[in-house]
Amino acid sequence: MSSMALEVKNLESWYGESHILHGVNFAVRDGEVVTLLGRNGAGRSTILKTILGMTSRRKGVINVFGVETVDLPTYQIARLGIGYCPEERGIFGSLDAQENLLLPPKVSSGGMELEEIYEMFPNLYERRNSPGTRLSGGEQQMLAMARILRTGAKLLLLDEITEGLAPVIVEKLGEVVTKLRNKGFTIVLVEQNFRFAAELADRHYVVESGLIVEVVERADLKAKAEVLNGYLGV
Amino acid sequence: MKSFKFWLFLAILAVAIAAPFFAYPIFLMKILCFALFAAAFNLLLGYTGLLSFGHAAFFGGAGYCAGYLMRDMGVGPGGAIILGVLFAAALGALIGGLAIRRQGIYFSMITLALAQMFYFICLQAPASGGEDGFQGIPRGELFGLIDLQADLNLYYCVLATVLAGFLFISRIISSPFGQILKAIKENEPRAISLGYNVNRFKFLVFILSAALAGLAGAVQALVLGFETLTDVHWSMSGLVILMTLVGGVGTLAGPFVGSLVIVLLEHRVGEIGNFLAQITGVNWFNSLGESVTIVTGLIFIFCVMAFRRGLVGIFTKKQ
Amino acid sequence: ADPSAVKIGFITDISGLYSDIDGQGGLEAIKMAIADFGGTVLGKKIEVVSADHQNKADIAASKTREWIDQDGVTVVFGGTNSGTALATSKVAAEKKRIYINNGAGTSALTNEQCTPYTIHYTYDTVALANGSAKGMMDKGLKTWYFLTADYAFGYALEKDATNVINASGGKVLGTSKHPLNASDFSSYLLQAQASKAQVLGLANAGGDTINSVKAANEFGITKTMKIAGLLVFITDVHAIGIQNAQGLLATEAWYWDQNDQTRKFAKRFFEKMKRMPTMVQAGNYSSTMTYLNAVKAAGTSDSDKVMQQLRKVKINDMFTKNGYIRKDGTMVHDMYLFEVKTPSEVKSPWDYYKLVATVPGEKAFAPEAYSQCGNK
Amino acid sequence: MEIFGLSISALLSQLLLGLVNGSFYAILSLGLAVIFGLLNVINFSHGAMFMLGAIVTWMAGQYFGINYWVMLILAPIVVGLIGIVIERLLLRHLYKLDHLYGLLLTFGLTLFIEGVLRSIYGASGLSYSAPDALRGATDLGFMVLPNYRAWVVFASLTVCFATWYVIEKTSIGAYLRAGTENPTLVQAFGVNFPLMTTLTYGFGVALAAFSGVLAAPIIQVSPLMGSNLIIVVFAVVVIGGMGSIMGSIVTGLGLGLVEGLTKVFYPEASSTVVFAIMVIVLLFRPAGLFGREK
Amino acid sequence: MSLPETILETIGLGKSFKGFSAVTDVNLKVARGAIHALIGPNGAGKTTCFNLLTKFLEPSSGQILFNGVDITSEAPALIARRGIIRSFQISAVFPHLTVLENVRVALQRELGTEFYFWRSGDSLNVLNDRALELLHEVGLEEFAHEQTLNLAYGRKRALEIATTLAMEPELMLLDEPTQGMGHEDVERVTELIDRVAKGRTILMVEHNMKVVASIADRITVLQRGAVLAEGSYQEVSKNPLVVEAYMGSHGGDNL
Ligand SMILES: Nc1ncnc2c1ncn2[C@@H]1O[C@H](COP(=O)(O)OP(=O)(O)OP(=O)(O)O)[C@@H](O)[C@H]1O
Ligand SMILES: Nc1ncnc2c1ncn2[C@@H]1O[C@H](COP(=O)(O)OP(=O)(O)OP(=O)(O)O)[C@@H](O)[C@H]1O
Ligand SMILES: [Mg+2]
Ligand SMILES: [Mg+2]
Repeated sequence: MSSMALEVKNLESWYGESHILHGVNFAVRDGEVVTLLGRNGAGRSTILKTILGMTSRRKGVINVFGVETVDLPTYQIARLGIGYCPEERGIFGSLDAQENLLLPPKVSSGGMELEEIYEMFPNLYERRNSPGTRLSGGEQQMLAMARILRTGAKLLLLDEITEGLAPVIVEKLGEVVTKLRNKGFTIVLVEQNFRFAAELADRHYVVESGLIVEVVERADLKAKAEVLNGYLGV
Repeated sequence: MKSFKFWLFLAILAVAIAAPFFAYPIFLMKILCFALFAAAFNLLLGYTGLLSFGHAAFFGGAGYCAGYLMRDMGVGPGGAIILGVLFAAALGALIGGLAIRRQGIYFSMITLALAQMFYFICLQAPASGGEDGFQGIPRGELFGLIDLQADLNLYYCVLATVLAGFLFISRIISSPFGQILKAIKENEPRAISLGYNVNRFKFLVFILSAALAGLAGAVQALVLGFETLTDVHWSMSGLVILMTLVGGVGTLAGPFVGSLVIVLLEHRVGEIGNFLAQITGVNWFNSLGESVTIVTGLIFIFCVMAFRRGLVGIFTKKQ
Repeated sequence: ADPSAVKIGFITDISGLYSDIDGQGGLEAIKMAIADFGGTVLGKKIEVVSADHQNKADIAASKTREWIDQDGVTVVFGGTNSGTALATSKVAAEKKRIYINNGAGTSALTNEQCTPYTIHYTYDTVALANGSAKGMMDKGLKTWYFLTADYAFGYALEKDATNVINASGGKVLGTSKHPLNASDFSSYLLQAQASKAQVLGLANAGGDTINSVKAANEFGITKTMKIAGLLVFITDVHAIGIQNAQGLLATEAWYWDQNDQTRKFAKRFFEKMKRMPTMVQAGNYSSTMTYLNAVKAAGTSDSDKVMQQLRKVKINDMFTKNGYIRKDGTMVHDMYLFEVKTPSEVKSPWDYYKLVATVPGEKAFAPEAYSQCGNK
Repeated sequence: MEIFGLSISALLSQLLLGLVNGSFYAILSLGLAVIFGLLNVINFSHGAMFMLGAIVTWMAGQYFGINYWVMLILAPIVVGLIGIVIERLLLRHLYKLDHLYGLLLTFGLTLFIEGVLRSIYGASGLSYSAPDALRGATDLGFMVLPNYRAWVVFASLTVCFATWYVIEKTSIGAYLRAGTENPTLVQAFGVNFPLMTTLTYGFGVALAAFSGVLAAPIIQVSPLMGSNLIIVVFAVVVIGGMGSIMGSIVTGLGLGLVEGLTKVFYPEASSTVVFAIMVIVLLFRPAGLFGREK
Repeated sequence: MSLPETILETIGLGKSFKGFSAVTDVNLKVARGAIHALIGPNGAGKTTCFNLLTKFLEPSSGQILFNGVDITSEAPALIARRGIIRSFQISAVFPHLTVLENVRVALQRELGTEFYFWRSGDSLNVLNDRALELLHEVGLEEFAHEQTLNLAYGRKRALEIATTLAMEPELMLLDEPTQGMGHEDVERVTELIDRVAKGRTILMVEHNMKVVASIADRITVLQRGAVLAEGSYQEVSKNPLVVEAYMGSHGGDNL
């Protein structure tokens, strides 16, 4: 089965007056893992936010599991089966860690169980009764990732999930993503950590100034190393 | 651009100097006092990010204090105003000293609470005259030189005072001190980590703002010849917020425009209503005079919904 | 100004707390008086301007100033709220224009802050307190407990009433001071009840009076004590509702159902305003008439001459019999102590009062001898 | 036996009265706390909504002959609907801005609503009496307690605790609390937050209206009846901790008691005691008695 | 008088939150002039340590000595004025000031005119050159007059470092200075830190092992609030405990 999970055509987006995306095109098939790479400020996070309708204005075509979503409100888009892990983490201080974890409503069946998640992130189990924002930076990052695994969302938009995490945890996250991928999740990953991304993704998109300027298939990685280096300085 | 502002300022000044020959001096003086009051308030809200809901205490408090000194202690208007300002500053130190330790809405609520306590003190104190108001404040002579009985003399003295207040505020805003205030408004923990004791800054600016509000109040008491509970009631604190909001928060000209609009409205709503009825033919406008609160409420709603940058904001372009 | 023209300024609370007592109704009363007078005086049309002072003294004062200077207003009628009244009175005196107040309580208008041009027409706190206290004492109710609003107005009422009570052998057993605009009176009422006094004197006004009466009923205090409202308007009784208000004693200067004259006026007023006039609105009518008559008699609207004339006449109209204006500006007239009827006694809407006692003007108002007013 | 010159029975009765008032504060401040805690709006028009509750009740009785008991349910619904309209048309657009704007908008609304009703019904008030079933009083031995007051305590406490349960113990409550901090993110999880905020505002306002109905028989029903109360209720919410549900309930009751005692021992201070307590509490517990520090 | 060899020392430093102890008995010695890295798994207590050192949190136990002086009981602003300046883990800038003004706020303190509300704002222009110099160092020169709000995340971090540098700190505490930056930026900032470290001392928390390996003179590894190991990168990275708890199989070198 290889229908489209996400299809983005000529996507434009604005924050207030500033025009950030200028016509982004890309598509992700069911079960694929793709990354969005680019410099700071290139607009990668904005792509994810725009898909969910979280910028002030947008234009173009966004198909999520075959449903056209440009005119839908955020919550309805999310209910199509999207799990979003924002770059600023978005942990709720008025809820404790466990409440944070249980917060996102289930959007379909097949989400992970609480025990499974705690097993994956033992730190969270230990701190489950602390107010969310009292967790350490890295713990908050784990929590943000963990809470969308429960919901049964099949399309995950992950923004810089390795940021600020200890190398051991990054390694573990790599395993998690691999596992999710094997389970059939579709994942769009925004990453700075190229090494991390390279091992996981089927395809890489390079974003610059609100446009996709390069597509690199997994197989072509070696061949295009030079090009990538030019864009990213790897 | 700068020279444009300068010419604009001169033009306004010229209008202000000529105004008493065309309009009521007392009415104009009231606008000036409220403008200074709103500017003092804006120093806190617009430039430091502190919403005080108790500024009426300084305005009215200084008015009562100066009035008492002039009527019952025989102090001249100059001295009484200075002492009134000092009183407001001291009250500001007291209220500010307690309030600045808390942030955001808690700050607003503490100022409201303390000002409310001050209101009840004014209400109950025999010296204030309660509901009768503190009446019969004599105008006297300014430093034994200028006879303030004449409205025109008084007007120019008030204009000079208010102008000085305005210039002082604009200096504070652009001063090194003002720069730190902006930084505190933007990100307080960062300002602390850069070694600034933010509470001291807030304390100082609170006192400055209270003192300037006091100056406005004391001058107003002199102008009107009485001081009443209206000036210390919380609705006065609400009114000064409205003036600032209508004019434009965080702008220099905003408070002036705002006070002009609000004072005009308070005094002229009936006439405005009749005028509207005449030009539109809608009879309902004639009854506007009975409904100042309705109109004020609508303006509030309108400003908040459509006009958040205030009247001044509409005419100045976005950067 | 042209001394033959008459232009009336009317400034009162039109949109606030006291607007029912005076407000639009007050303006209507003045207009009725002008119409009844014939609409012209000394061959000129009589005009009225009005404004809402929103209970702010500065607005009252500056409006008045402007009217006198710009519009050539010859007389200013002022309404409720003492602060605005005193401020307006000062401005009027400074400009040598007559100021007639209906509705402010403060006796300072004709006492320490009197002016040669100020007339206090309907009532003042002294008359109210005296009226209540005298009336009750005469009925043999001698021990009192006061519920007093904690500011100058409340103190003044309580003090004046206490003087009368002490002078005629009564006793004040206690006082509870309550904050202005309180919503709950039950704890004061329990204290009052415990004092075992015969009369509960309410030295407060408006919402405070209404809330205290409502609570007094709930706690059954009306069964053991008589409640005397020192300042109660018929609109307050209306707001309390007859069920709760019955038995309440109220001092008023005027009531619509006193005689044919009052009923006639009230009926015409009711047709226009859909409610019965208060004593203040009646006062507005009467004082306007009195003023216009004085202008006519003096043949000029010059303030000094009109004042002279005003001090000469006896006032006999729907408002009072044999009233007169004293040198200090007090209009001396009878005050009445009413008791609110029981629901079964009420025959028609607004039929609230039965007369308990009449306190002659000389006894109700403060003796001129004690006044600190300079122009007595 | 006497304590501070007051007999035990007098003291007990004063405490009981304090509790009655406290339950009023509790339910009023609860509505404010719900709206602030969940929508981050300082609802200045709460007093006006309280007043609307009472006036709607009066109107229904006057024009349609609908009785008190029906209005106890109907008035909150009517006023809640008004609240929903206000939220949809106006408040909605202000959530992203500073608290200040919500406060100012509702302040303006208060002036407007009060002004309109005053121009229709006047300022002196409308008469409304308790339903027959609740007239009369019960002798408790140390005092005579009017039945209506007992009913007020019962009704408001029941509503208070039901509200507390929903917000603190159910998942709807969790969405609301999370939405306060970051509404866009909560929507990104698939929660229809706009609808929830609308309903929450409607509910908070309905609570105010409910207390208005409760108050109608015992205090002056007039367009301005809410404005005197609102400042004190604000103080209650702040002392309890802005947005803390339990805090506003407990503080409401507690302050009723303290205020009651002040009325006995030092009545001059009874109007200021709440504010004094507020200042002291905030100095020692910056987020209020039950608030969470941010 | 020569200054002591150890610029910062903690003795038995501890902090617990409602029974949970985030930091226990940490004895840290930071040598003058060194770049000292504090690493450890997430939640080990690194940020908490920083918070204790700058008094954003009150220590539950222990002492902090700066240049031999006990500063345990001093207020945050005073500590900053002693020369201990920190950056935040989560970006901290003044969003509505321009980039230049951001730096100037930090530079302003040395003028000593911060309370002069009567002095003209032009008196601050003397700081512009120095501010631009600092912005140049972090590559933000061209954004000098931009509103800080409009900068991308990585650039805000760079600005924060510039601001911190402006304080001429004797001891600089950097909490994950390269977090969220692209590769070029990481390299530039690493270089920058190395450069500015001359003549001052740096204590930094960093998860990027490449950065740590290239510039840190000494490393302390925290785990569960306590010191697990200490030494040079070579020593620490070979320590099996550290590998297990923190570095993982790639030796932390995941870039
Ligand atoms: N809320 C906002 N308002 C206005 N402009 C914004 C906002 N958020 C981001 N921008 C601007 O949009 C552009 C793209 O930002 P985006 O966050 O998508 O970048 P990014 O590729 O994710 O980079 P980073 O590595 O910094 O996260 C930047 O120039 C940024 O300044
Ligand atoms: N104010 C607080 N209240 C309760 N617990 C806290 C508080 N601050 C920190 N903690 C807990 O203390 C532990 C240490 O936190 P800290 O922020 O110091 O970790 P860290 O070493 O900086 O981790 P990271 O690398 O993930 O940022 C964490 O488990 C955190 O949950
Ligand atoms: Mg990003
Ligand atoms: Mg950390």
